Amino acid sequence: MARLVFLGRLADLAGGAEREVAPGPLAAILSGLEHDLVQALTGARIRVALNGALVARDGLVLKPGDELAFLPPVSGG
Amino acid sequence: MARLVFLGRLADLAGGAEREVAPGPLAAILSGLEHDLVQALTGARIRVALNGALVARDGLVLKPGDELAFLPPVSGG
Amino acid sequence: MIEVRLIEMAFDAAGAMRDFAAAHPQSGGVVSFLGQVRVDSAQQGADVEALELQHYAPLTLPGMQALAQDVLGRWALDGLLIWHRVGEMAPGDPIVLVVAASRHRRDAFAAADFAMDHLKSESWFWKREKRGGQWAWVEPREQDYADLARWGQTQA
Amino acid sequence: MIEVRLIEMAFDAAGAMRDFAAAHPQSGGVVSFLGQVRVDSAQQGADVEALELQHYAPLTLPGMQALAQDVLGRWALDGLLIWHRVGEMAPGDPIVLVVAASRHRRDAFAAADFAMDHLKSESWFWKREKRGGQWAWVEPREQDYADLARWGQTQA
Repeated sequence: MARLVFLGRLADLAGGAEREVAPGPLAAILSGLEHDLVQALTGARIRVALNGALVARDGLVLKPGDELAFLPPVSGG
Repeated sequence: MARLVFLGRLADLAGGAEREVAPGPLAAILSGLEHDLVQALTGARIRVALNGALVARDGLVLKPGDELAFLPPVSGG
Repeated sequence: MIEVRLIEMAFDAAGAMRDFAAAHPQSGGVVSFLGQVRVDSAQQGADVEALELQHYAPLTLPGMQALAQDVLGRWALDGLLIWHRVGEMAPGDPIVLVVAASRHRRDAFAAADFAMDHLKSESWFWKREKRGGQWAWVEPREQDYADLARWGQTQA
Repeated sequence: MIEVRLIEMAFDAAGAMRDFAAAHPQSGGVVSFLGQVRVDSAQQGADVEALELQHYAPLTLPGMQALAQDVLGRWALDGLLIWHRVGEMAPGDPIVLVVAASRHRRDAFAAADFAMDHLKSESWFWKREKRGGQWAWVEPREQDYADLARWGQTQA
Protein backbone atom coordinates (compact mmCIF):
# COMPACT_ATOMS: atom_id res chain seq x y z
CA MET A 1 0.00 0.00 0.00
CA ALA A 2 0.93 3.66 -0.34
CA ARG A 3 -0.15 6.53 1.89
CA LEU A 4 -1.69 9.91 1.29
CA VAL A 5 -1.14 12.57 3.99
CA PHE A 6 -3.42 15.60 4.30
CA LEU A 7 -2.25 18.75 6.05
CA GLY A 8 -4.26 21.61 7.49
CA ARG A 9 -7.82 22.00 6.25
CA LEU A 10 -7.32 19.13 3.79
CA ALA A 11 -7.40 16.70 6.71
CA ASP A 12 -10.82 18.03 7.70
CA LEU A 13 -12.09 17.47 4.18
CA ALA A 14 -10.59 13.99 4.03
CA GLY A 15 -11.97 13.07 7.43
CA GLY A 16 -8.49 12.18 8.68
CA ALA A 17 -4.82 13.04 8.41
CA GLU A 18 -3.86 9.99 6.38
CA ARG A 19 -5.36 7.47 4.02
CA GLU A 20 -3.99 4.16 2.74
CA VAL A 21 -4.35 3.71 -1.01
CA ALA A 22 -3.30 1.14 -3.59
CA PRO A 23 -0.03 2.09 -5.32
CA GLY A 24 -0.23 3.33 -8.89
CA PRO A 25 -0.48 6.51 -10.92
CA LEU A 26 -1.64 9.51 -8.92
CA ALA A 27 -4.36 10.21 -11.47
CA ALA A 28 -5.83 6.76 -10.89
CA ILE A 29 -5.62 7.13 -7.11
CA LEU A 30 -7.40 10.49 -7.20
CA SER A 31 -10.17 9.07 -9.36
CA GLY A 32 -11.06 6.78 -6.47
CA LEU A 33 -11.52 9.63 -3.94
CA GLU A 34 -14.54 11.78 -3.14
CA HIS A 35 -15.19 14.50 -5.68
CA ASP A 36 -14.90 17.48 -3.31
CA LEU A 37 -11.69 16.13 -1.80
CA VAL A 38 -10.17 15.70 -5.28
CA GLN A 39 -11.11 19.27 -6.12
CA ALA A 40 -9.34 20.52 -2.99
CA LEU A 41 -6.24 18.34 -3.51
CA THR A 42 -5.77 19.52 -7.09
CA GLY A 43 -6.14 23.23 -6.32
CA ALA A 44 -3.50 25.54 -7.76
CA ARG A 45 -2.07 26.44 -4.34
CA ILE A 46 -1.72 22.86 -3.10
CA ARG A 47 1.83 21.51 -3.29
CA VAL A 48 2.85 17.88 -2.94
CA ALA A 49 5.78 16.14 -1.28
CA LEU A 50 6.78 12.56 -2.09
CA ASN A 51 8.57 10.88 0.81
CA GLY A 52 9.46 14.24 2.29
CA ALA A 53 10.65 15.98 -0.88
CA LEU A 54 8.64 18.55 -2.82
CA VAL A 55 7.84 17.25 -6.30
CA ALA A 56 5.78 18.16 -9.35
CA ARG A 57 2.60 16.12 -9.47
CA ASP A 58 2.46 15.55 -13.22
CA GLY A 59 2.96 11.88 -14.05
CA LEU A 60 3.51 10.84 -10.42
CA VAL A 61 3.29 7.11 -9.74
CA LEU A 62 3.20 5.87 -6.14
CA LYS A 63 5.14 2.74 -5.33
CA PRO A 64 4.36 0.48 -2.36
CA GLY A 65 5.44 2.28 0.86
CA ASP A 66 5.47 5.72 -0.73
CA GLU A 67 4.04 8.65 1.23
CA LEU A 68 2.51 11.53 -0.72
CA ALA A 69 1.64 14.64 1.31
CA PHE A 70 -0.76 17.37 0.15
CA LEU A 71 0.30 20.78 1.50
CA PRO A 72 -2.03 23.77 1.47
CA PRO A 73 -0.61 27.30 1.82
CA VAL A 74 1.17 27.69 5.12
CA SER A 75 -0.04 30.00 7.90
CA GLY A 76 2.76 29.78 10.41
CA GLY A 77 3.91 31.42 13.58
CA MET B 1 29.69 80.19 44.39
CA ALA B 2 28.85 78.50 41.11
CA ARG B 3 29.86 75.03 40.03
CA LEU B 4 31.49 73.60 36.90
CA VAL B 5 30.85 69.92 36.15
CA PHE B 6 33.18 67.94 33.90
CA LEU B 7 31.98 64.79 32.17
CA GLY B 8 33.96 61.94 30.68
CA ARG B 9 37.59 62.65 29.83
CA LEU B 10 37.17 66.30 30.86
CA ALA B 11 37.03 65.18 34.51
CA ASP B 12 40.42 63.51 34.12
CA LEU B 13 41.87 66.73 32.69
CA ALA B 14 40.31 68.81 35.46
CA GLY B 15 41.48 66.43 38.15
CA GLY B 16 37.93 65.96 39.40
CA ALA B 17 34.31 65.86 38.35
CA GLU B 18 33.38 69.27 39.76
CA ARG B 19 34.97 72.57 40.65
CA GLU B 20 33.61 75.51 42.65
CA VAL B 21 34.16 78.85 40.97
CA ALA B 22 33.22 82.44 41.64
CA PRO B 23 30.08 83.51 39.77
CA GLY B 24 30.47 85.79 36.76
CA PRO B 25 30.92 85.74 33.02
CA LEU B 26 32.03 82.36 31.67
CA ALA B 27 34.90 84.02 29.83
CA ALA B 28 36.25 85.38 33.10
CA ILE B 29 35.82 82.04 34.84
CA LEU B 30 37.67 80.21 32.07
CA SER B 31 40.53 82.68 32.19
CA GLY B 32 41.22 81.47 35.72
CA LEU B 33 41.61 77.81 34.75
CA GLU B 34 44.62 75.86 33.55
CA HIS B 35 45.47 76.45 29.93
CA ASP B 36 45.12 72.85 28.74
CA LEU B 37 41.79 72.45 30.51
CA VAL B 38 40.46 75.63 28.90
CA GLN B 39 41.52 74.34 25.50
CA ALA B 40 39.61 71.11 26.08
CA LEU B 41 36.50 72.85 27.47
CA THR B 42 36.23 75.19 24.50
CA GLY B 43 36.64 72.50 21.83
CA ALA B 44 34.10 72.55 19.01
CA ARG B 45 32.54 69.25 20.06
CA ILE B 46 32.04 70.19 23.70
CA ARG B 47 28.48 71.20 24.55
CA VAL B 48 27.37 72.92 27.74
CA ALA B 49 24.30 72.61 29.95
CA LEU B 50 23.27 75.28 32.44
CA ASN B 51 21.29 73.87 35.38
CA GLY B 52 20.37 70.80 33.32
CA ALA B 53 19.41 72.52 30.06
CA LEU B 54 21.58 72.68 26.95
CA VAL B 55 22.56 76.26 26.17
CA ALA B 56 24.78 78.25 23.85
CA ARG B 57 27.92 79.34 25.63
CA ASP B 58 28.27 82.78 24.06
CA GLY B 59 27.74 85.49 26.63
CA LEU B 60 26.98 83.07 29.47
CA VAL B 61 27.07 84.55 32.96
CA LEU B 62 26.96 82.22 35.95
CA LYS B 63 24.90 83.33 38.95
CA PRO B 64 25.46 82.05 42.47
CA GLY B 65 24.25 78.43 42.69
CA ASP B 66 24.37 77.84 38.95
CA GLU B 67 25.74 74.55 37.66
CA LEU B 68 27.44 74.55 34.26
CA ALA B 69 28.25 71.12 32.80
CA PHE B 70 30.77 70.51 30.03
CA LEU B 71 29.70 67.56 27.87
CA PRO B 72 32.13 65.86 25.47
CA PRO B 73 30.76 63.70 22.63
CA VAL B 74 28.80 60.76 24.04
CA SER B 75 29.91 57.15 23.68
CA GLY B 76 26.98 55.25 25.06
CA GLY B 77 25.70 51.72 25.41
CA MET C 1 26.11 27.97 17.82
CA ILE C 2 22.92 27.08 15.98
CA GLU C 3 19.97 25.73 17.90
CA VAL C 4 16.82 24.86 15.95
CA ARG C 5 13.98 23.04 17.64
CA LEU C 6 10.37 22.01 17.15
CA ILE C 7 8.78 21.91 20.58
CA GLU C 8 5.69 20.02 21.66
CA MET C 9 5.18 21.64 25.08
CA ALA C 10 5.04 25.15 26.50
CA PHE C 11 8.59 26.50 26.88
CA ASP C 12 10.39 29.17 28.88
CA ALA C 13 11.35 31.82 26.35
CA ALA C 14 13.06 34.12 28.86
CA GLY C 15 15.11 31.25 30.26
CA ALA C 16 16.19 30.28 26.75
CA MET C 17 17.22 33.85 26.05
CA ARG C 18 19.20 34.01 29.29
CA ASP C 19 21.08 30.79 28.52
CA PHE C 20 21.76 31.87 24.96
CA ALA C 21 23.12 35.28 25.95
CA ALA C 22 25.33 33.69 28.60
CA ALA C 23 26.65 31.19 26.05
CA HIS C 24 27.81 34.07 23.81
CA PRO C 25 29.94 36.37 25.98
CA GLN C 26 31.77 37.61 22.90
CA SER C 27 28.52 39.00 21.48
CA GLY C 28 27.85 42.62 22.28
CA GLY C 29 24.30 42.41 20.99
CA VAL C 30 21.56 39.82 21.44
CA VAL C 31 18.27 40.42 19.62
CA SER C 32 15.27 38.25 20.33
CA PHE C 33 11.79 37.95 18.94
CA LEU C 34 9.11 36.26 21.00
CA GLY C 35 5.76 35.51 19.39
CA GLN C 36 2.99 34.64 21.81
CA VAL C 37 -0.64 33.59 21.43
CA ARG C 38 -2.86 36.66 21.56
CA VAL C 39 -6.17 36.41 23.30
CA ASP C 40 -7.79 38.66 20.72
CA SER C 41 -7.49 37.64 17.10
CA ALA C 42 -6.81 39.80 14.06
CA GLN C 43 -10.01 38.32 12.68
CA GLN C 44 -13.32 39.61 13.92
CA GLY C 45 -15.39 37.74 16.43
CA ALA C 46 -15.00 35.99 19.71
CA ASP C 47 -11.73 35.74 21.61
CA VAL C 48 -9.32 32.96 20.78
CA GLU C 49 -9.61 30.08 23.23
CA ALA C 50 -6.83 27.99 21.76
CA LEU C 51 -4.45 27.88 18.85
CA GLU C 52 -3.05 24.79 17.17
CA LEU C 53 -0.05 24.56 14.93
CA GLN C 54 0.31 21.52 12.75
CA HIS C 55 3.56 20.57 11.07
CA TYR C 56 4.75 17.88 8.67
CA ALA C 57 7.77 16.19 10.16
CA PRO C 58 9.63 15.35 6.92
CA LEU C 59 9.59 19.02 5.86
CA THR C 60 9.15 21.37 8.80
CA LEU C 61 12.28 20.93 10.92
CA PRO C 62 14.57 20.42 7.89
CA GLY C 63 13.13 23.64 6.44
CA MET C 64 13.85 25.52 9.67
CA GLN C 65 17.41 24.18 9.70
CA ALA C 66 17.91 25.31 6.10
CA LEU C 67 16.58 28.76 7.04
CA ALA C 68 19.07 28.96 9.91
CA GLN C 69 21.94 28.15 7.54
CA ASP C 70 20.68 30.77 5.10
CA VAL C 71 20.61 33.39 7.87
CA LEU C 72 24.14 32.49 9.00
CA GLY C 73 25.35 32.94 5.44
CA ARG C 74 23.92 36.45 5.25
CA TRP C 75 25.02 38.03 8.54
CA ALA C 76 28.02 37.76 10.84
CA LEU C 77 26.42 35.99 13.78
CA ASP C 78 27.96 34.28 16.78
CA GLY C 79 24.82 32.27 17.34
CA LEU C 80 21.24 31.77 16.22
CA LEU C 81 18.37 30.10 18.04
CA ILE C 82 15.04 29.23 16.42
CA TRP C 83 12.46 27.48 18.56
CA HIS C 84 8.94 26.89 17.30
CA ARG C 85 5.97 25.36 19.07
CA VAL C 86 3.66 22.83 17.50
CA GLY C 87 0.47 21.37 18.93
CA GLU C 88 -2.22 23.11 20.92
CA MET C 89 -1.50 26.35 22.77
CA ALA C 90 -3.40 28.66 25.09
CA PRO C 91 -3.45 32.47 25.01
CA GLY C 92 -0.19 33.78 26.43
CA ASP C 93 1.81 30.72 25.45
CA PRO C 94 5.00 31.32 23.47
CA ILE C 95 4.75 30.25 19.82
CA VAL C 96 8.12 31.14 18.42
CA LEU C 97 11.42 32.41 19.76
CA VAL C 98 14.24 33.64 17.57
CA VAL C 99 17.47 34.86 19.18
CA ALA C 100 20.45 36.18 17.24
CA ALA C 101 23.77 37.01 18.90
CA SER C 102 26.39 39.07 17.15
CA ARG C 103 29.34 41.31 17.77
CA HIS C 104 27.51 44.31 16.30
CA ARG C 105 23.83 44.91 16.79
CA ARG C 106 22.87 45.60 13.16
CA ASP C 107 23.63 42.01 12.22
CA ALA C 108 21.53 40.60 15.05
CA PHE C 109 18.56 42.85 14.29
CA ALA C 110 18.56 42.05 10.58
CA ALA C 111 19.04 38.33 11.15
CA ALA C 112 16.15 38.02 13.61
CA ASP C 113 13.89 40.12 11.40
CA PHE C 114 14.72 38.07 8.29
CA ALA C 115 14.29 34.78 10.14
CA MET C 116 10.85 35.80 11.40
CA ASP C 117 9.62 36.92 7.98
CA HIS C 118 10.65 33.61 6.49
CA LEU C 119 9.29 31.52 9.35
CA LYS C 120 5.92 33.22 9.03
CA SER C 121 5.48 32.90 5.30
CA GLU C 122 7.61 29.98 4.16
CA SER C 123 7.86 27.46 6.96
CA TRP C 124 5.68 24.38 6.93
CA PHE C 125 3.14 25.18 9.61
CA TRP C 126 -0.64 25.23 9.45
CA LYS C 127 -2.55 27.14 12.07
CA ARG C 128 -6.07 26.90 13.34
CA GLU C 129 -7.86 28.84 16.06
CA LYS C 130 -10.66 27.87 18.37
CA ARG C 131 -13.34 30.49 19.03
CA GLY C 132 -16.68 29.88 20.62
CA GLY C 133 -15.81 26.20 20.79
CA GLN C 134 -15.25 25.96 17.01
CA TRP C 135 -11.92 25.32 15.29
CA ALA C 136 -11.18 27.19 12.06
CA TRP C 137 -8.06 27.13 9.88
CA VAL C 138 -6.25 30.42 9.47
CA GLU C 139 -5.57 31.58 5.94
CA PRO C 140 -2.17 33.03 5.02
CA ARG C 141 -1.89 36.78 5.61
CA GLU C 142 -1.09 39.01 2.66
CA GLN C 143 1.03 41.07 5.06
CA ASP C 144 3.32 38.09 5.51
CA TYR C 145 4.00 37.93 1.77
CA ALA C 146 4.64 41.67 1.75
CA ASP C 147 7.09 41.31 4.65
CA LEU C 148 8.92 38.59 2.77
CA ALA C 149 9.15 40.69 -0.38
CA ARG C 150 11.26 43.24 1.53
CA TRP C 151 14.18 40.82 1.30
CA GLY C 152 14.02 40.67 -2.50
CA GLN C 153 12.78 37.12 -2.67
CA THR C 154 9.60 35.49 -3.81
CA GLN C 155 7.93 32.65 -2.01
CA ALA C 156 9.61 29.34 -2.73
CA MET D 1 3.22 50.74 29.40
CA ILE D 2 6.47 52.68 29.34
CA GLU D 3 9.28 51.73 31.65
CA VAL D 4 12.50 53.75 31.49
CA ARG D 5 15.21 53.23 34.09
CA LEU D 6 18.79 54.09 34.86
CA ILE D 7 20.20 51.21 36.89
CA GLU D 8 23.17 51.25 39.25
CA MET D 9 23.53 47.48 39.77
CA ALA D 10 23.69 44.37 37.58
CA PHE D 11 20.17 43.44 36.48
CA ASP D 12 18.34 40.35 35.24
CA ALA D 13 17.59 41.06 31.57
CA ALA D 14 15.82 37.76 30.93
CA GLY D 15 13.61 38.19 33.99
CA ALA D 16 12.69 41.69 32.85
CA MET D 17 11.80 40.38 29.41
CA ARG D 18 9.66 37.64 30.92
CA ASP D 19 7.73 40.09 33.10
CA PHE D 20 7.28 42.51 30.25
CA ALA D 21 5.95 39.86 27.84
CA ALA D 22 3.56 38.56 30.50
CA ALA D 23 2.32 42.09 31.15
CA HIS D 24 1.35 42.44 27.46
CA PRO D 25 -0.81 39.42 26.59
CA GLN D 26 -2.44 41.38 23.77
CA SER D 27 0.93 41.73 22.02
CA GLY D 28 1.66 39.07 19.45
CA GLY D 29 5.26 40.16 19.13
CA VAL D 30 7.89 41.12 21.67
CA VAL D 31 11.28 42.23 20.37
CA SER D 32 14.19 42.72 22.73
CA PHE D 33 17.72 43.96 22.42
CA LEU D 34 20.24 43.08 25.09
CA GLY D 35 23.65 44.71 25.02
CA GLN D 36 26.26 43.09 27.21
CA VAL D 37 29.87 43.87 28.07
CA ARG D 38 32.16 42.03 25.68
CA VAL D 39 35.35 40.59 26.99
CA ASP D 40 37.19 41.50 23.81
CA SER D 41 37.07 45.08 22.67
CA ALA D 42 36.63 46.49 19.20
CA GLN D 43 39.87 48.30 19.89
CA GLN D 44 43.14 46.45 19.64
CA GLY D 45 45.01 45.31 22.66
CA ALA D 46 44.37 43.52 25.90
CA ASP D 47 41.01 42.16 26.96
CA VAL D 48 38.55 44.46 28.69
CA GLU D 49 38.63 43.98 32.47
CA ALA D 50 35.89 46.44 33.27
CA LEU D 51 33.66 49.02 31.65
CA GLU D 52 32.29 52.14 33.25
CA LEU D 53 29.40 54.25 32.06
CA GLN D 54 29.10 57.74 33.41
CA HIS D 55 25.92 59.77 33.12
CA TYR D 56 24.81 63.29 33.98
CA ALA D 57 21.65 63.08 36.05
CA PRO D 58 19.98 66.31 34.90
CA LEU D 59 20.14 65.17 31.26
CA THR D 60 20.48 61.41 30.93
CA LEU D 61 17.22 59.97 32.29
CA PRO D 62 15.08 62.84 30.95
CA GLY D 63 16.67 62.26 27.54
CA MET D 64 15.82 58.55 27.67
CA GLN D 65 12.24 59.37 28.64
CA ALA D 66 11.95 61.78 25.71
CA LEU D 67 13.32 59.08 23.42
CA ALA D 68 10.69 56.64 24.66
CA GLN D 69 7.93 59.15 23.91
CA ASP D 70 9.37 59.73 20.46
CA VAL D 71 9.39 55.98 19.77
CA LEU D 72 5.78 55.61 20.95
CA GLY D 73 4.75 58.39 18.59
CA ARG D 74 6.29 56.60 15.62
CA TRP D 75 5.06 53.02 16.00
CA ALA D 76 1.95 51.32 17.32
CA LEU D 77 3.32 49.77 20.49
CA ASP D 78 1.58 48.23 23.46
CA GLY D 79 4.65 48.75 25.61
CA LEU D 80 8.25 49.88 25.62
CA LEU D 81 10.98 49.18 28.16
CA ILE D 82 14.37 50.93 28.19
CA TRP D 83 16.78 49.99 30.96
CA HIS D 84 20.35 51.27 30.94
CA ARG D 85 23.18 50.54 33.32
CA VAL D 86 25.51 53.15 34.72
CA GLY D 87 28.57 52.64 36.88
CA GLU D 88 31.20 49.93 36.65
CA MET D 89 30.47 46.65 34.91
CA ALA D 90 32.31 43.39 34.34
CA PRO D 91 32.46 41.39 31.10
CA GLY D 92 29.16 39.57 30.58
CA ASP D 93 27.14 42.13 32.51
CA PRO D 94 24.07 43.57 30.78
CA ILE D 95 24.49 47.20 29.71
CA VAL D 96 21.22 48.00 28.03
CA LEU D 97 17.90 46.27 27.52
CA VAL D 98 15.22 47.52 25.14
CA VAL D 99 11.96 45.60 24.83
CA ALA D 100 9.12 46.59 22.51
CA ALA D 101 5.74 44.84 22.53
CA SER D 102 3.26 45.27 19.72
CA ARG D 103 0.35 43.60 18.03
CA HIS D 104 2.33 43.16 14.81
CA ARG D 105 5.99 42.33 14.78
CA ARG D 106 7.17 44.96 12.28
CA ASP D 107 6.36 47.73 14.75
CA ALA D 108 8.27 46.06 17.56
CA PHE D 109 11.35 45.39 15.41
CA ALA D 110 11.50 48.94 14.08
CA ALA D 111 10.90 50.50 17.49
CA ALA D 112 13.65 48.51 19.22
CA ASP D 113 16.08 49.16 16.38
CA PHE D 114 15.37 52.91 16.38
CA ALA D 115 15.61 53.12 20.15
CA MET D 116 19.01 51.42 20.16
CA ASP D 117 20.44 53.63 17.43
CA HIS D 118 19.39 56.72 19.35
CA LEU D 119 20.54 55.40 22.72
CA LYS D 120 23.97 54.65 21.29
CA SER D 121 24.60 57.93 19.55
CA GLU D 122 22.46 60.55 21.26
CA SER D 123 22.01 59.57 24.89
CA TRP D 124 24.12 61.21 27.57
CA PHE D 125 26.55 58.45 28.48
CA TRP D 126 30.32 58.44 28.54
CA LYS D 127 32.14 55.14 28.48
CA ARG D 128 35.57 54.09 29.56
CA GLU D 129 37.25 50.72 29.51
CA LYS D 130 39.90 49.22 31.74
CA ARG D 131 42.59 47.16 30.04
CA GLY D 132 45.83 46.05 31.58
CA GLY D 133 44.85 47.96 34.70
CA GLN D 134 44.49 51.25 32.81
CA TRP D 135 41.26 53.15 32.26
CA ALA D 136 40.73 54.85 28.89
CA TRP D 137 37.76 56.81 27.59
CA VAL D 138 36.05 55.40 24.52
CA GLU D 139 35.59 57.75 21.58
CA PRO D 140 32.29 57.84 19.70
CA ARG D 141 32.07 55.32 16.88
CA GLU D 142 31.50 56.60 13.36
CA GLN D 143 29.31 53.55 12.82
CA ASP D 144 26.89 54.86 15.44
CA TYR D 145 26.43 58.09 13.52
CA ALA D 146 25.89 56.10 10.33
CA ASP D 147 23.26 53.95 12.07
CA LEU D 148 21.48 57.06 13.24
CA ALA D 149 21.47 58.56 9.76
CA ARG D 150 19.34 55.64 8.55
CA TRP D 151 16.37 57.24 10.31
CA GLY D 152 16.74 60.51 8.39
CA GLN D 153 17.91 62.56 11.35
CA THR D 154 21.07 64.31 12.28
CA GLN D 155 22.58 64.31 15.71
CA ALA D 156 20.81 66.75 18.00
